[in-house]
Amino acid sequence: MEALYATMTGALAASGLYLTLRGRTFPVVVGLTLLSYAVNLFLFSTGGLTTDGAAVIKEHTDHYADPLPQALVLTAIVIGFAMTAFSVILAIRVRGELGNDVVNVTRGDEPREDKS
Amino acid sequence: MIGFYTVMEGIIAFFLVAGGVFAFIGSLGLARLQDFYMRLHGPSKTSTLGVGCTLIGSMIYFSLTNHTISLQELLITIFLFVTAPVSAHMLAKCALHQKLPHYERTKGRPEELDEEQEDPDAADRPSTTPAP
Amino acid sequence: MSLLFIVLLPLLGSLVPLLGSNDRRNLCALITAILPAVALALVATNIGDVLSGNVQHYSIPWIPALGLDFALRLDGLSLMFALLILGIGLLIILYTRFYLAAEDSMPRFYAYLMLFLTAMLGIVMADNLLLLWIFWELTSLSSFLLIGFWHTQSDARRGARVSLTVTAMGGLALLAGLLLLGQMVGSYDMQTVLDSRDLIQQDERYVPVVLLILLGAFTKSAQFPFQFWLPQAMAAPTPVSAFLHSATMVKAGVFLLARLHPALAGSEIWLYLVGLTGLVTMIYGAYFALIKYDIKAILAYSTISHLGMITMLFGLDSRMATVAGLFHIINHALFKASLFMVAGIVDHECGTRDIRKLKGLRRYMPMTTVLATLGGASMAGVPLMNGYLSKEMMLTETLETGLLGGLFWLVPVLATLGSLISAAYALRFVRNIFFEGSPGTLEVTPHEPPLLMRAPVLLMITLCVVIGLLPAITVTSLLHAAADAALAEPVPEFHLAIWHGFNLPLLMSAIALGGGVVLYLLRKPLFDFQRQFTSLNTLSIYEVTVQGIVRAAQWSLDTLENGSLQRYMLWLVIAVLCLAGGSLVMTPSLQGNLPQQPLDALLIAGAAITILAGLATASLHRRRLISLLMLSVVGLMVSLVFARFSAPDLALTQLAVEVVTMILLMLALFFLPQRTPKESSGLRVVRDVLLSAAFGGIVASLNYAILTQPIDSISQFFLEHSVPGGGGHNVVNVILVDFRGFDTLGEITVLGIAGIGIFKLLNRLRLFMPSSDFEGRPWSPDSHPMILAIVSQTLLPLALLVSIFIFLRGHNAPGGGFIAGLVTSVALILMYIARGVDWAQQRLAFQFQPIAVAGVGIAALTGLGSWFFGYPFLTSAFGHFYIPLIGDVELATAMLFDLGVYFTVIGATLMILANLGKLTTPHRPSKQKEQS
Amino acid sequence: MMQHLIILPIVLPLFTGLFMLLSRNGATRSRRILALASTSLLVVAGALQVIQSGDDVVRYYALGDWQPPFGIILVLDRLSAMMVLLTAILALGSVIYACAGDDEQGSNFHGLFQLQLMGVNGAFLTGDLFNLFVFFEVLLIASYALLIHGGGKSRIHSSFHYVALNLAGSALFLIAVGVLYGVTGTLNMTDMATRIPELDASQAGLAKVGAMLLLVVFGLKAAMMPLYFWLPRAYAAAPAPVAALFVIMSKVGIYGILRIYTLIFGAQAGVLADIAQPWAWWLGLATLALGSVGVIAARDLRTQVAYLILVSIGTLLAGIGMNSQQATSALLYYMIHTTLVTGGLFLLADAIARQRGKAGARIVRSRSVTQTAPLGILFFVGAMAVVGMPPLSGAIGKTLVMQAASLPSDKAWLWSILLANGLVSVIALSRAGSTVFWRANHKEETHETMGAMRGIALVFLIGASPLISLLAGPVTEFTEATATQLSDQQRYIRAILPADTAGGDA
Amino acid sequence: MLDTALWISLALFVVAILLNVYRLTIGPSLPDRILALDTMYVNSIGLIILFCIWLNSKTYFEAALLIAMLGFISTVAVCKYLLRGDIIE
Amino acid sequence: MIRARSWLPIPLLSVLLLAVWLLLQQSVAFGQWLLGGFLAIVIPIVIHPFWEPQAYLKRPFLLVRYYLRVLGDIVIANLQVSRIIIDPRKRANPMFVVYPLELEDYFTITVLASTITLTPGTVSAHLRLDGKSLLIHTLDADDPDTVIKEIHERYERPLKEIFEC
Ligand code: NA
Ligand code: NA
Repeated sequence: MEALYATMTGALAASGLYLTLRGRTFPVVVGLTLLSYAVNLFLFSTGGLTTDGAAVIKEHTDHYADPLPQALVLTAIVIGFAMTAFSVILAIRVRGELGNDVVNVTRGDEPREDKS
Repeated sequence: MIGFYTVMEGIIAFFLVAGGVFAFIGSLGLARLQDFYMRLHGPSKTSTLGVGCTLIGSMIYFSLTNHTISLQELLITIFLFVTAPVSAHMLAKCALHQKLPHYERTKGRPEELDEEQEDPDAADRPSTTPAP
Repeated sequence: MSLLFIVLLPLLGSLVPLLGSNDRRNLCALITAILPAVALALVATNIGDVLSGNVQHYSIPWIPALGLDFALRLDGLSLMFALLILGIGLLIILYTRFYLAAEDSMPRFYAYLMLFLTAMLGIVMADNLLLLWIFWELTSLSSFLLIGFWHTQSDARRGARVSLTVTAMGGLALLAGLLLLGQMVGSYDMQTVLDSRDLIQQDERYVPVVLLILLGAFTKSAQFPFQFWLPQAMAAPTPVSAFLHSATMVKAGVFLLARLHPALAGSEIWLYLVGLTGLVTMIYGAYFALIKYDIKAILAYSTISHLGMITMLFGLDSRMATVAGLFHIINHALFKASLFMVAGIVDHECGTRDIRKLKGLRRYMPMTTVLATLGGASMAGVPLMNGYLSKEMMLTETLETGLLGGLFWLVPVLATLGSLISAAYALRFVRNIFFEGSPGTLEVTPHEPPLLMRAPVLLMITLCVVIGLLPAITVTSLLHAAADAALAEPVPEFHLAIWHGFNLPLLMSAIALGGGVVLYLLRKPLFDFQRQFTSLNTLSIYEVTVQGIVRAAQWSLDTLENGSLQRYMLWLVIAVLCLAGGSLVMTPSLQGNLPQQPLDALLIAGAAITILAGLATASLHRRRLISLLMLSVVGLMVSLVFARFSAPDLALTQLAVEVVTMILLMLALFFLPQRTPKESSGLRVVRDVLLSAAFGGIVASLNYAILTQPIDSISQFFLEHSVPGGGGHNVVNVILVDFRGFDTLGEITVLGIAGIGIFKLLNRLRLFMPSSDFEGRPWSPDSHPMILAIVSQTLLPLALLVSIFIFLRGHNAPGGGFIAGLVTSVALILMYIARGVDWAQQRLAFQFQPIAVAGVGIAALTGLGSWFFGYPFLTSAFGHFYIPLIGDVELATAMLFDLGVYFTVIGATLMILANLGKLTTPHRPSKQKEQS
Repeated sequence: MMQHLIILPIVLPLFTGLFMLLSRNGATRSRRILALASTSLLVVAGALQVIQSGDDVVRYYALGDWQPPFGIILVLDRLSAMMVLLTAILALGSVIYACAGDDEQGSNFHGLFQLQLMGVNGAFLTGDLFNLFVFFEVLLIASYALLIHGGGKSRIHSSFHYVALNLAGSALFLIAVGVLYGVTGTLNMTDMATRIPELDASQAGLAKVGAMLLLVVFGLKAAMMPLYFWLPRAYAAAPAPVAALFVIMSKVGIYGILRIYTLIFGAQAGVLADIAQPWAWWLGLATLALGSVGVIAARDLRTQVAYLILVSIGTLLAGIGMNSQQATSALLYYMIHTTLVTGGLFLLADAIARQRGKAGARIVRSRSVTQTAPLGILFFVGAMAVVGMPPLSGAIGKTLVMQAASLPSDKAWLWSILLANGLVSVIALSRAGSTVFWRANHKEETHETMGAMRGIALVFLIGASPLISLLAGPVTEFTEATATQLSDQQRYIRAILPADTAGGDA
Repeated sequence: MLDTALWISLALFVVAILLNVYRLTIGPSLPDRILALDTMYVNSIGLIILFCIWLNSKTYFEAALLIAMLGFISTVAVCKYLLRGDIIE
Repeated sequence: MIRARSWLPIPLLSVLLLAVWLLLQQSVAFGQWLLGGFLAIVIPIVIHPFWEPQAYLKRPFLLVRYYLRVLGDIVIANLQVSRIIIDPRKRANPMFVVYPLELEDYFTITVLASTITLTPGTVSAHLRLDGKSLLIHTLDADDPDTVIKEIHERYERPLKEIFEC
């Protein structure tokens, strides 16, 4: 099972990375989202994979999943969401400013004062 | 002598299996029916019912095992039965909007599916509207 | 203490001129002169002491870590230079008063000059190698400002930059050399270094040290092949040339040779490098001085030549040569500064520096003519002038040297040749300007400059004559003291006198003078010869080189940083593959001690769907909507995975976030192109697939390895203390709001900032709104389907109820503020979707930003509350309270914290989604009205 | 109150920021006063921390009263105190400058700025690896928002690069945290330091992967070669006060490397001891070399300053690579210098650009600046400082770093590259300065002056260079003690994890 | 008996989901794919419920509740996108 | 004097909320009644602005009957649809039917449309913009009039009774 889980994480990470290497903002954002899914799965699993051991304290059992990675992943999900949101809207803004959604800056685009 | 619990177990098992069967059939319909409008029928009714059955099974099961009436499933069912038609409705609207082709044996030609005169200029023409 | 003031007063002096105004020029000059004058007086008070053989020290610690003390010394060498610097400096101040035009800013000029003066004094008085370097670089900088004083002229700008570049290069080499030297000795203290000659010369680093230090000295003193900056620096105002480029700054290089002479000199490499460089420079400079037309250029090349001579003298392996070198420093400073001032006067009066136009000026400026003639005579080495004395000594020493072994005769011959050319150009300088012909071509009628402008020249020429006539009583003791400092061994006995009897040097002098006259008379063929060469000089090579470097740099950066995010990402991936992958390769085994858990069909199916959906998201990325649907499947599967492996909170969160993300991406898709055109080449795709696969492989391997490693985690603590310490049964929630509440505080801060940042992004956004979908179909006229609206409205109260339920139970069961917040937001967003922005906005009583911020604020204030009970930030408290009729109720501060989370989520999410949605609304023509 | 001093640099800007963000449309004036007051207080807090840390006691603050290694702790040692103070000083300069008008170019400037400070300070103070991640994200998201302040094409585009790369970086960070947690079972950095030496071979191998991933992450933040690409454009495009503050952000990466590879993977870490330093060395040298190329190639003052930052990063990394107390001390001094000076130069480039009309900060002939003298002097001083011309701090810093190179081969590499960089920088900045100030057309009668606030800010930051040269003695004394403290992991372990720890209850 | 029923039902749900994935992948139209996704959400609810029965724990009930409540919102959003482009207008 | 409308704006919703709350909590403890009651009052007040006026429930008992009928129909519907899906020999006869609405209130129309979707062989596809007709897709029917009539009899008329007249 562990091998399967790891394969899944790896496949998602690879897919995400492939997208982030694309030349348009939207696939990049989607890729980063996918990558963050992979990372969350990874981080989640660092405490081991436990079935039927939700870390809600009950009597008569001490079979619990490691709650710490879960808490970390929760934080990571929230942060990831915030970051995705920002990058998505930034992509829209890029389109608004440039008229397209190409990620690469073309030559001669030296930074200069833009005061609008 | 078949005990109460055995009967109940049978009932639960019935609902679970029925749920599974309905869910399967709904998805099967989705997979193999001829056009979109037909495919819409499976999930919107059958799958919903499938899950509904499962929920009933669960309701009985947890009511028995926890010795209190488990009614949360009811809530899930309500949500499901309220929302499923809306999804179906919206999807159907989409299909009509996209004028998806229908199975040739379909009777009736709603005006929604009439081929209108396409505006050739309307094709992917971004209109830029600067914000104030 | 007086040493400190000697250096410090001119530094203060650099501020003083700024007090004066450009209109009151006399006053400005006067107040500028006060402080250096005082400094000179201070030096003077020390003369007796120093001449009697004492070395004065002054030191305050500055940077012990660096071995750098602010340490000054005044020995003979310093004294000699300090007198020159301050003395000539004061004369320059006077001269400048009359030289600068009314539109030139006198305060600025004086400020730069004083800064330079300080730096120069610092060099000669530094008692610490690093301190010396500091002042050394300061001279480069201040000379940059002085040369560039007339910055509207391109010559001046270029000259300033060239000289800065060359001298800074030398300065950096010098730093390296001095650092090495200090490390060899173990101290940067000057005396220690000077006393460590054997230690230094036996060290294997001796050669690099000598090379580096000489590089510094040679660039500063314009030795071949670094001489080219000096003529270029003539674009400076003439007082600068007189001061920096004859008397002082260029002498810093030879000063350094003298200063470090006791420690470094005496080796073969020193002899050859210094001696030969000096010799070559001497001839080279003299030749070009002869053929130049610009009178300042003539003087500049002459300076190069004379500096070459001094350098050679410091290179030669006899003690007397050093004495001669020191003596010539004084002499050269005096006559060359005078001649520069004369050149300035001529330029000032005639408006040109072209020797071909300047003729017969003696009729208009007889007094200046006299001074110039005497100065020229000194430069030529005519007897009775001071220049003669040191040249004679030089010629004597060339006869003694072991330089060049069997070709030893070459040295005196070349030295004589140099003197010969020197005499020729001196003659040309004086005769062509003042005596030959009449100045018919000039546009102005020249006349004598003001008396006070001539006074400095007069004073210095007088000194030239006096020294020339009475060397023994004027300079011997000073020279002795200076030589004492510059020599490791005792100073040899020497007698400065005009007449040493008939000897070889006398003959050589005579040949030089006589030959000089002959050469001058026969100069025409030489000029014709020179004209064959195009004006390819070192300077243009320098310019071309610098421009080439700039262009090459720009090209290489434009190529490397081509603005391609894809490439930058690629580098990131490569870094990961190399660093992490490399380490992973080294890891002995991925398989840990833990056994694998069994597989079942459910898991296989789940994993297969997830993997397929992930790959589909990537491979179908050009059809964006489909890609998004696939992403959605991944999201759903991930939350099922969380549920499968005992993480209900995660499953809930992931589900809720998934929906919000979906809405967000759908919104974005509207504003972005609907499809991605095919752009990547096949090769690029293959490359990216391979890289991604490698990365995925690394992640998978790591994950597998981690999963099979046993872990000795701190988590047991949380499981044990969750109920007794945190008051909650849901350990994950207790970790979030209590054990690691600080993380959560940061996390909601991130969320709040994201909302605010997005609001900023949406501000003044220019929108691209497609008027039809990607297949060219116009949008449906039905903007708000009624059935959806009705159902959403029913769902809203239920969703609120559920969110409150989820919120309240969070501490003890899966749930909590974050999920509850998301549920509330999604329900509200559904209202926006179903009914439109206008409708929803009218009914929503609150603004989003304050809600989000207040949420973070509530959480933070909850944390702050514990301060008042003497506990650290975020210390939680909880208690069980019995309320009649209701029963036992648990209240925890953590719930208040969670409430903050709840509000933040609602505020931020709505800020993001609703604001984005709001954008278009005013701009969309509603087709609904047309149709209904 | 003194017990809460450690957390003050986080809490103070947090509350100030929140207060200012509560309403979108507050009075500019009161916001400015509040921002200035809060940032000044931060300077005071930083100074107090530096003083407190001077007794060489490593202090910690257990959040929620949960004792290490279980709860999150903040750690105050000399290094974190120094970084907090440095941040506060830089921030004060930036805020003063921003108050002259940049803050009104968009919404919510001051609030976001304060939250950015909170993130940076948190990153410097935290003693928990995951919490470090969280604070990284806080400072990043705030920096994203600040980067786009005022809008504009190039700003937006470079922002996207910056955001995308950093998101990828965050993903790597999480993987690294996961690996390290999975192997050591803890998140507290000091606790991790005690557990690393006890790992078996394959666990150590995994931990090394985590360490290397962290190096990539910090390298990305610090703009280490070849991960620096985002920096020049992003910094050059950022609004001036933001760019100035961003200078500290690249130092967060440097701090991270310094902290992680001295504490967790320090000398006590057995086979994992000092694993990052060789990489830091070579990549630092490469960064330094490439930064030099950029400095000379730059066509715009702001880009030039951005590359000068790259140069400083290269130098700092090389300093880390030398891995000695002397080198650490040297690089800390150099870091103080370069942070303040390059921050000041960003502001200066902006002040210059404002007076040159259309030419802006581009290094081309244009109309003359209105205030030649003050700007010229500031540029001269700033340029001197940054290229390493004595007697200013750059020269001292560089010399300290050069002196720290002990091996002959190290010396050869570092010295030649550093000195070549010095020369190139001199050429480049003299070109730039002479073009901007000297090769100018006549002044036009515009009354555009930089005003008192901007002037104060410029003098404050650029003037820091002469000040820290003058005070180089005490400053290097502090950095030397810091380096000593950093190299003593046992001190941290004793201070934070006294034998047999048990969590305290609330 | 219950176990067998549980497994049969689970298997049926899994097959159902696989069928959804099949439709999601082949399309052909966008509404088809959206419908498939929506059905997948619904089937997931069943899956979760069965899982709860298997574990004899209601820990994951809220997840099912959330899918029922929120899953359709995704569908609605995508449909709205197809119909109007702008989902919030 | 407090007007009933101001603190209990949507009484039926309040009842529903209280019931759902108790369902969620799986408890009928007094505290839950209290809390649920509180929420059942507060939430309607909060969301009142979002609540477009809906048809007033005239005859609640008919509603119960209606629900039971629909429940039964759902089961039958599913069996029918399942047969069509499973049995390859059974060929479907799909049809589009335009159903003329008598109902006017949107809430009631929504209920009707949902019912149609959940029940035998029909999916309500489109509520036309004028709100006067509903486009329905049936899976297996021969005659539009039969369909219209059945729907009218079975669902629309009861709904009209329950809510409108
Ligand atoms: Na929770
Ligand atoms: Na909109």
